[in-house]
Order: sequence, then C-alpha cells, then structure tokens
Amino acid sequence: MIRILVSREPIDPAAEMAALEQGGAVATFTGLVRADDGVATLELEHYPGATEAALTRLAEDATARWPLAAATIVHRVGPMTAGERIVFVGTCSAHRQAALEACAFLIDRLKTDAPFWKRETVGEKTRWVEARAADDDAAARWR
Amino acid sequence: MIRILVSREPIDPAAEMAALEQGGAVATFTGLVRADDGVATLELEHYPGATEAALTRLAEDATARWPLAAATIVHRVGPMTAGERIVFVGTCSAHRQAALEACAFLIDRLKTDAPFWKRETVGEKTRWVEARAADDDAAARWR
Amino acid sequence: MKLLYFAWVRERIGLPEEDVTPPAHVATVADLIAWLTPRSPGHAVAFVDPARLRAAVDQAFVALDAPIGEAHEVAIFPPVTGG
Amino acid sequence: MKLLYFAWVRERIGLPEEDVTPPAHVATVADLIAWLTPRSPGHAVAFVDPARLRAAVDQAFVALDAPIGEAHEVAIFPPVTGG
Repeated sequence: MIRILVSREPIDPAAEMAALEQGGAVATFTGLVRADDGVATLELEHYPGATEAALTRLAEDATARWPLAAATIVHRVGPMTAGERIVFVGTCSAHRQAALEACAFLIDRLKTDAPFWKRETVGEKTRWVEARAADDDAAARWR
Repeated sequence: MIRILVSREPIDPAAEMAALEQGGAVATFTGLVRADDGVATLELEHYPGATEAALTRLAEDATARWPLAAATIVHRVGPMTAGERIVFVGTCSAHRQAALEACAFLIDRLKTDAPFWKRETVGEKTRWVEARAADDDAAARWR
Repeated sequence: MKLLYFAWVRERIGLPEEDVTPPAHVATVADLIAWLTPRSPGHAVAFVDPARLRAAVDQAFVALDAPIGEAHEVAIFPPVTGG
Repeated sequence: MKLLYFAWVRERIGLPEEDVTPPAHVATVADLIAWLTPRSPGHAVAFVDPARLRAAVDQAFVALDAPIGEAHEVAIFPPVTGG
C-alpha cells in the first residue's frame, strides 16, 4: 500500500507510523528544519503534479525492489520554522532488512529525484539552498 | 542523550519519536509481533539488570561510532499479542546517513547482544523461538 | 508550448510560467534555453550558465540534450533540494 | 556462587536460580556446566548439548571457555531471540 502526500500542513508522524503497521518491521526517517546555522525559516517550493508523480514512482520502485507491505512518503511545502518536520518516509515489511534498506532508498532518492526547492532565511538574508554532491552520491549507490 | 527502557507496558512510538527530535534527521525501527503463522501470543523473558546494561552498552557503541544527538532503545517484556510492538529503536543526528546507519546497527546488534527470549503460542502449542543464523550475519557486518 | 520556471529561475525571469511557440530548429531542451535567453534581461540572467539548470518535459525529468518534440509542458529549474 | 537460568534452560531445570559452591577444579563456564549436569534429571536434559548454550559471568556475555574466577553470578541460557 503506497501513500503519497504533499501538503502545507504539519506532518503527523504518529498517524503515519500507525498506518504503516501492516507487518513485522517498520522503518521510518523524518527530516527536520535544522535549528543550527541561524536558519530562522525555510520555504519549500515544488512542482505541483510532477512532485506527486515523482514520489509515486519512487515508492513503486521501492515496492518492486523489496517485499514491502506499505510505503509512505509525506513532504511538507510552504513556509516552516526551525525544528519543524519537512519530510517523513516510512516502510513496512515482514523482513527487517527490507524495511530498513527501502527506507534509506526512499530518502536518498527523494533528495535527487523529486522537484522540491528550499529557500532559507538566515537573519535578514534569503537564499536558495544549493544541491549537495553528497546527495547525488547517496542516490547513486541505489542505481 | 541515551534513553533505555525495558517495560511490560505498551510502547508509545509517538512519544519516543518526539523525544528523539534533537537534530535534523531522525531514523526509527519498530518491531511488531507477527500476525502470520497463526501466532496468537508471544511472551518475552529477559535477564533483569543485564538487559538494561547490554542495551546501554549498545547505545553507547552507536554514539561512539556515529555523531548522534540521541539514541533510544525501548523493549517490551511479558505477554503480548499479534500486532503489538515488541521493540522500538531510534536515532537522531545532524546527518541523515548517520541516523539511518546507527538505527540499523542498533536493531541488528540488539538481536544478538541483548538477553531476551521469545516464547510463542501457536494454537495449543507453546515453543521457544529459535535464534536465526541470519541475525548473527546481520550483526556481524557491524564488527 | 507551456513553460514553467521554479526557484531562482522563476525569480530571475520574474514569471512562474509563459506560453511560447518555438521555431522548428529548436529541437532539444538546450536549444530551447538558447532560444529563450535573449527574450529579456531576466531570461539572460536565469540562463547564463546552462550547466546549473535541470528540466522536465511533460513532467518527466530529462537531460538538457533531450528532444522536446511535441511537448505540452517544459519546466526549467535548478537542481532539486528537497527532503 | 549464584546461578541464573533463562528460557528453556530454566524450564528444563525447573528452577530460575540456585546457589552452588563448585570445587576448585571447575575453572570455566564449560567446567561448571559439566559439573552441574549430573545434579538432577532436569539439569541433565538442559545441559545435554552445550553447543546450544550461552552464558554471562557477572552479567557480561562470555564464551563457554571463559574462566568463572571469583564470579558472584553466572547465567546460563539459550541463544537470545529479542528484538
């Protein structure tokens, strides 16, 4: 069962985790707006339609590669503040390694394959976050 | 910040996740009593004192190997039924890979290094669960 | 053909989207970018370094040398930074 | 010396723990198991295949050839199956 949600509302990990519990092993990853570096606010822009399609493809890739009972990707868009949740990915499988690997796969690939852009405000300054080569490397190990 | 809990009470993953949110990346693993194979109930026995010490050592190992802001291991003991949570492990780090790897490390090593024993009831029959060679292999890759 | 711009590409051009009818010799995304560049000072700044640009044709991510064919929608944007 | 038994070792022996004073020649966990085996039919059944047993000396996991020295507490149990 695949669940994809792109929303301006806060992410509720408890509800997402409960919905994932369809087998013996559940793995999750949650990304938060970093509170360090003086980042005060973050704004997430995305490509409506294409975003949901890219996340669905990603979840389908995961269910093709691992025996998953469930895969969830929830991504927040719009403005948010330090400490808030940006992204939640979760997997459920009868097998621990499948759940853990598929969860890492989803977040690694989401970083490079889904059309989101972060703009952060630090003090008075606003800047678009630069893509990281380390994210390309992390995504590449799944190809 | 290390949190270790061995308890007969149900595990509350929402509260555990909230407590872990001390940095940019949170990874969790939850193990549930399998509902397949006709397993009706499971009883978890442990070695009081030694269990908590083993789990604390494990969490300390993880914080020595990865830059973690938090590590949590919660393990249930006593009787439980299909679908209930047996174990929750979680990590928090500024770095996604550190959180994901340390989470996998904790659950892999917990399987072989902590003194718990499962007894399951299938229909009328009760049996002690056998240790799995695959768990030894999974734990060995972290040595 | 509908063009969509995101993040600093959108900001530099000053438009989230526009409709264009490229001439026949515009065959690839790279051709399209070169053809759009002189359209305004904003386009020129946005497209000054094509190596920093990524694209999607009809919502599928493609390399800049991909053909645009009969596409309805082409999006041009910086490398993605979600998650 | 306090002995603790868990899981099917405890069930077969019929006791969760007992106090013993092994003679001087009992130097390792394996020696201890061999010395305990004739103690009762339950001990004999529990310890029939030492390869299936694991142990902790003063709450530290050890191999069966580990010395018991001046240990206060030795636990004998099957391979663990938590998580």
